Amino acid sequence: MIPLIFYLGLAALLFSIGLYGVMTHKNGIRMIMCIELMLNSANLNLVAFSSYTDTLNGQVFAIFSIALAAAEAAVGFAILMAIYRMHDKINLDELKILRW
Amino acid sequence: MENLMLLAPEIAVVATGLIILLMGVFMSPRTKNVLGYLATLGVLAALVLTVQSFGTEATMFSGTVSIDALSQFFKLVFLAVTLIVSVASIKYNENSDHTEEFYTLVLFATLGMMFVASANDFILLFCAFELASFATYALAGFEKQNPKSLEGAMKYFLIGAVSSALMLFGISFVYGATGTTSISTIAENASLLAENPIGLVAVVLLIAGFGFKMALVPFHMWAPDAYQGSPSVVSSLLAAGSKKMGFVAAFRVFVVALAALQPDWQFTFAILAVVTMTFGNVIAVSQTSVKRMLAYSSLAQAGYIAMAFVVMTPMALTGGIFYTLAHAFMKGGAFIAAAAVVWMITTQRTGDLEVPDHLDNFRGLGKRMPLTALCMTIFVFALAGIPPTAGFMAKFVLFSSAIQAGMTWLAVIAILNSALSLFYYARLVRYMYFLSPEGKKIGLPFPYAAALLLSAAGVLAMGLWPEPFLQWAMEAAKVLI
Amino acid sequence: MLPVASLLILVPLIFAAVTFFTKTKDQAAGLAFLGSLATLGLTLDAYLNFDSSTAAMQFFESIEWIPSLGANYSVGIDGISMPLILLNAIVIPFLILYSWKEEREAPNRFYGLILTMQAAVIGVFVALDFMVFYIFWELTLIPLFFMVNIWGGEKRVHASYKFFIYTHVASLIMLLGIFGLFYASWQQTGVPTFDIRELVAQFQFLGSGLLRNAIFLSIIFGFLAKLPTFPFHSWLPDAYTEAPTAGSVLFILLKIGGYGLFRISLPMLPNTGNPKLMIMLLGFLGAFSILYGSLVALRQKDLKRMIAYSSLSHMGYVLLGSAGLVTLSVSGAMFQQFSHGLIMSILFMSAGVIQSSTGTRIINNLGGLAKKMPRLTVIMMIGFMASLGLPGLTGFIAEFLVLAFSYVNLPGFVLLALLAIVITAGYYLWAMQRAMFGVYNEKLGDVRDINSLQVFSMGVIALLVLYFGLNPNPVLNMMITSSEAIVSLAAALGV
Amino acid sequence: MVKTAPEELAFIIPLLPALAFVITFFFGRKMPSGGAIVPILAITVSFVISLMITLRLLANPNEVISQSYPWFAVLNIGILIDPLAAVMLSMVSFVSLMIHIYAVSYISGDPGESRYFAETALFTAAMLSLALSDNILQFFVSWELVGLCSYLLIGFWFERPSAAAAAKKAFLTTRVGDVMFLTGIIVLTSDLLKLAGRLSDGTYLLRFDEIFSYIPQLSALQANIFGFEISHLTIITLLFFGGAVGKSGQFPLHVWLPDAMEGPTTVSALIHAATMVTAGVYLVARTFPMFIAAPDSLMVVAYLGGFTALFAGTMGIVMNDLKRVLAYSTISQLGYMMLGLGLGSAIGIEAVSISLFHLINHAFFKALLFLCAGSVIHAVGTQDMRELGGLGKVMPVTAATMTIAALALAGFGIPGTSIETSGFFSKDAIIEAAYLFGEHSNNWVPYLFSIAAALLTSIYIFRLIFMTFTGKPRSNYQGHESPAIMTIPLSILALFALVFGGLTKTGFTAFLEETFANRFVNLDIGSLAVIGQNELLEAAGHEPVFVLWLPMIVAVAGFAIAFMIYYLRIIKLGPLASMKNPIYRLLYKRYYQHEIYTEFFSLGIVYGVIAFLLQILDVIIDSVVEGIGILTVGVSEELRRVQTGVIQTYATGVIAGVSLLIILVKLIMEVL
Repeated sequence: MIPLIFYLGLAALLFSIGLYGVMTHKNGIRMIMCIELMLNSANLNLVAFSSYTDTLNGQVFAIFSIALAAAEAAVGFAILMAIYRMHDKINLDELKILRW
Repeated sequence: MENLMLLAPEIAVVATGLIILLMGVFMSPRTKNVLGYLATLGVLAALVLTVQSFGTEATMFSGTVSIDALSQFFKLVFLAVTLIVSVASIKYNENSDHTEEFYTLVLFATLGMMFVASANDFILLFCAFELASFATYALAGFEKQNPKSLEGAMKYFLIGAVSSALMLFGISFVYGATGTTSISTIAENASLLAENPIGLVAVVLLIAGFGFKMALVPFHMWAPDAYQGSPSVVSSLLAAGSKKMGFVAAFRVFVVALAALQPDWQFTFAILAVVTMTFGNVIAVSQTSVKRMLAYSSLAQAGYIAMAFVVMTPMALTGGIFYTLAHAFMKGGAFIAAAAVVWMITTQRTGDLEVPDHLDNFRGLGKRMPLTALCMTIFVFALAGIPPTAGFMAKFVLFSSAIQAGMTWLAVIAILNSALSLFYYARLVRYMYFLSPEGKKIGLPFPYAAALLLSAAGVLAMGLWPEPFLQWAMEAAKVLI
Repeated sequence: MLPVASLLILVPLIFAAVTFFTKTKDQAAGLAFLGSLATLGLTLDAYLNFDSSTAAMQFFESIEWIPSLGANYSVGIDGISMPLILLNAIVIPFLILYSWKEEREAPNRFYGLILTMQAAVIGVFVALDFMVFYIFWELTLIPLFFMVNIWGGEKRVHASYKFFIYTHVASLIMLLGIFGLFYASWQQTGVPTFDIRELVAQFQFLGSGLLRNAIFLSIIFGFLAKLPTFPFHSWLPDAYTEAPTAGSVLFILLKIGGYGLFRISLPMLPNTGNPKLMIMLLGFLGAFSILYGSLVALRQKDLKRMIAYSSLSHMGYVLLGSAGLVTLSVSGAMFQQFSHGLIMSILFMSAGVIQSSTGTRIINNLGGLAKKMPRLTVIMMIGFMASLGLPGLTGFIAEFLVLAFSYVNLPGFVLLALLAIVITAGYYLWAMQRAMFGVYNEKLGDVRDINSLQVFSMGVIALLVLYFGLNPNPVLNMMITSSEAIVSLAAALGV
Repeated sequence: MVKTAPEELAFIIPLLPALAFVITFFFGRKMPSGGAIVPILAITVSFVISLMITLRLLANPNEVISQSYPWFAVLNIGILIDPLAAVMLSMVSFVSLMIHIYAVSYISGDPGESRYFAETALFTAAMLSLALSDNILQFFVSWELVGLCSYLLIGFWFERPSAAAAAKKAFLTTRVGDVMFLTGIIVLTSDLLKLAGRLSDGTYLLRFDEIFSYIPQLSALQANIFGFEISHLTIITLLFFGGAVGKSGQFPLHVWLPDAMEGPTTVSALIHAATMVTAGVYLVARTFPMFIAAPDSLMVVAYLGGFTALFAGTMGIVMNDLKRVLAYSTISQLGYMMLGLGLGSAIGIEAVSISLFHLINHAFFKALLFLCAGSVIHAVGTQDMRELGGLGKVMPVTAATMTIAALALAGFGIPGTSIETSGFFSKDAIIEAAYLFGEHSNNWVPYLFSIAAALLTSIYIFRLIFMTFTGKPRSNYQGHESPAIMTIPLSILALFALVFGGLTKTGFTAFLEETFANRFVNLDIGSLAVIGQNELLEAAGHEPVFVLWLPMIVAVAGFAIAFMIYYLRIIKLGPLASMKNPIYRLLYKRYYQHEIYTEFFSLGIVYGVIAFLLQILDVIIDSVVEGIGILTVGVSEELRRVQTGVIQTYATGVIAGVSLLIILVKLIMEVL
């Protein structure tokens, strides 16, 4: 059996990649994808823990979370679409009317 | 069979939401005004049901939902905010084609918040949290033609999504260490987590997740933008309602579930509280947009409430909980007042249209909109903690608890911050009353007036006769300790 | 039996609320005048029914308010508060008369704020519960803030914020002290209470000397900043100077700092960790304020600013007399509050007239006004003389009692304060000589003497200064009774 | 009225003039001559009552009037009319009456006429109240009130900048003394409070009998000042004397009195010659039991008095202003009175009587001198002696009365006969007492002072007479004799100046010696002197004949010098009396006191340095407060830039926050 730490390590790696992406990318879609990556790394954690603690909560949680992630992406893309319609671009770093 | 009557408020809200959605499909924009009144009625019913259910204690659905004083108190907070918002929104949505969507989103957001208050399981907590978040993301960007609204919504959404990822990651660790997602069971097994070095990481990740909603520095950065960009009524919901969701979740998770890790989160909150209140107040001093100023002031208020986690005495928790209700009225009302001003500016097309909530647009408000100005004065003085208002009583209980616990340093910082805040609040009052107006007087629409009066009544009632509210808050605090 | 104490708050408040809705100046002023007359009537009624032979609380009312915090709405009047209520009730009607004929924006708010202020200040005086006390205490800030902010002079915005925030910080620090007192007592007795007298009595049983010192110092800080005393006075010159005349007078009537000193701090003083040190500290601050205020006043070019610093100097007597802790020195301090309120009202009214009729407050730009304004000169002269401690006027009684009886315990500080007497005379006479005497400065154009309403209102206050200077007993006796109670407490502890 | 006992009317004495003040102040403008009749009537009644009481006291010295009423706290107001007070009351009311009558004409036509009479009435009330007060506080209150009236009356012509300045100077300078007096009262009060313990009802802390009864205990209290053990009584009396120095224009606080001549001449006569300035002397006399029981105090009084007598005389001989000469003369004569009191360390209670005797006589002749000067000024319109001359022919009555007054001032008279002026009796008595004192203690300084001053007195007063009334007019003026309403008071006063001394000499001394031995206080001055380590003479010694004659010789010598210089003009002063002569310049510049007091000390040290430094301190404190405000706004402006508006920054903020928090909390947990 693969030790738990491997799962956790992978999840942490994915999570970090996601974080890095959120910090560096300018493109809105990429940012949303990175967030998905982060959510999924958490799901991975949950499933791994579920398996190692012999409880089902984790798996249930993961399923809920996947569904929620989908919904989240829907909302996100909807807002992004609206922005695209208005500005003709999806580079989020140019959105800075609101600052200071 | 579970006694579904215990969930009557939630059912009322969800039913109203669905009915409105359905009705809206078949109605013309002209008649959709009715939906606002309907939503108000639904919320009012839920409110009454909540108040009626005070004192009941129960857990439902395999221990995932708990009905207790804490949950009911916060439901009261959320419903009160929603009530104010839905009343005010009647005017905001006048002749709009999307009224039913707006109200459904508001009601579903409220539902999410209410379930967060009742959640006794991380799964439910997370789902409810996200429900409220999604609804408010959409609400923040409700004005699709308004670049500010969209920008605010986008920022809100992205940071919110990152935060929920962080929160989920944190929850996964908690789950991993304790093997359960039930809050009461975690509380029993929390020692496992406390021994684990991952415990601190989990705590901080969770704080980041909740801190996003509470708008604690440095997880706050979306808040000023979102509050400023969103329609004012939505800002009101965000600042007064959804912010409190973060607090009730944090109360449940930290004080109940993770009590064993108290030192960890106590320190974290200590740092966050001090930084947040100072940062918020200092920056608010130089703001010229009233909504943005209120946003920063909202940060500061969150910092005050976070003191409850630092002090952690029954008195402090009482104070913190009492403060959330007080803040709901004060901040909710203040944003509604801003909404009224924005409405006036856009209707009359005078003043700074680029930033309709600019401080200059508040000049002579006392003459143009006497009621709004008066209520705004009450709200900002309450926010500043001037007696005899809810803000004073809340600060009184909360700050005094810091002294009680011997944390004089914290109380001193909070007090100095509170004094600083007076500067920008007083400036607003000065603009409203003592600078000459730049436009004509305008009659205040009934919905705004009603919402303002409701909040002002709340603020004054809590200030002048705080006893029942304090009692409820104390009951709620007892749940935690 | 009327609930006089509550009515004293309610009547001005109700009249204030109605005044806000009036339309014209005469309506506003008239209504406000009626309100202040009603308050005066109530006060006189209370005064006549007042038993000055007892230090006990009279006209006591108490209603349960926030039982979970032990806060009640309890009010009452005793010998400490009665004279100050009287002072307020007397001066406000005349203040309204005085300012009746002045032209200004939004007279309804102006007069409404005056009455609000009166209600708030009386509220502080009658409050017997810290919660009520603090609420009114903070409430006093708001009318004054707007007074300065709207109708003030050139730098009004700056001055009003400075005053508002400075004293608010001080109040909040006082609030911290109140919290400390409240919880320490709660821990001690197991029952929460905000009752001022109860908490003050409990003070001696609380915790360590250090804790008691901390509580005492933070509470008294609020009072000292409000009094104010050196070095917490920075807000005063700006606020007093920039305020409109009525605002300056309201500032003068804001005797809550000194009141707090007598009501709360002095009974606590003997039970602090280091009472001797505290007495020295207060005595020094008092005596130094007297000297400091007078010397800085000497250098002022602006008439109102000079009077403002002189006010600082005079409030030093309140502190010095309190620190003296002898029955008559404490009574003297109380009497100084009363007398100072009357005298400074005259002075600020005079300065206000000069400013409005000549357009300047700079003393050197004036000159020879006595020729054109003989009536003002007479009244102003009474004010100046009373302020510099001329016997036969109230200032002397207060200063004599403070100095003579504080000398028993604090000889060094009294000698320091005595130096200031000559200097006080110096700047007043200098101002008199430059502003009122000498050749008339033709650049000032044609100035008019004060109108008959102003003569009447200032004249009556001047007569009261004279009356209480000749016969201080109507207020002094009750002060002596009360201070005896305070001092006997200290004496019992051998301080 | 005749049937009522005089003591029941005593309160009327100060009250009537006070009422007159109120009436004249409010209604005087509508009455003829500014309502002068009201104060005149009031003061007449006061005078009559005072005289009745004095006569009754003369008949039975034990019949002192003592009435006390509570004032506030442990203090009282009251009336004490013992021989000392009775004499003072009669003199004050009489002189005041004369001057009021004179002023009707003098001040007529002035727009401030009614104000003048109101203020003089108030002054008279205050002065009478001072004279009859039975406690030190009321004394002080009246003392201050007369000071106020002096201020108002010096500044009567307030439109003249010099008058306004002089009024201020007078008030401030005397205020320095007043503060010392007040300090003395304060020290006394606190000492009495300590000695008496808790006060029983009905005792009045500061009443004279109460104070005197504590003299031994007060004397026993010692204070350590700069290493010297000094009795509290000495401190208190010296502080009282400090007040007297200010009010009575003694060195070094005499500077205000010459400037006070800016007021109307009648005011100078009333306040700055006859009555108010003698209040200091009266104070020392009133508290004489304390002074004699206090070691060293009387010595200070004697030295300072003697020195002032001489010092003021030196300035008197160079002044060219008619009234200023008189002012210096007043200072000098007050010095004599103080000297007389100071000699009490040798002659005991007799000092009070000789000093008071001189006070009364001085009041007559000095008031007369001023009124005559006023008459001259009224007629001529100038008061610079260099512009006068030859007025004797134009104004015979004035010239005659003024000469009488001058003779009285110089102390002309032939010892052992009855051809003597009032001044002779009293001044010579003081000089003789100084001689006795010298003989007794081998300390001749006071005597030398007094003799030298007598010479100067004679020189300056005859210089004045000759320069004014003889020779030829030195400028163009239209002189005329003053109307009868002015000359009648002059004549009456002249009569008194001539004969009052002679008539009352014996009775006066005996009368005043009863002051401290009656039913109000009964003190043994002798034993008090022992407490004060003062050795009294056993019995009045016999002076050698030359001592009796010397003052007269000196006076004649002074007359002769003045006669030669200013009448015959056979001695030309030339360069001696020019600014080139450093001594003349020193005198003419009045010893540079203005430069030292006003410019160096007041403006330089107090205003320029101390007040300036405190003002800087004030600015610093203020800057700290303002600085906090400015700093906050500045920080706010900078800190808001953190909120860049770029979403990536926000995300970075969240993540950095998480990382930092973990590290920070970990660190804190480790440290704790």
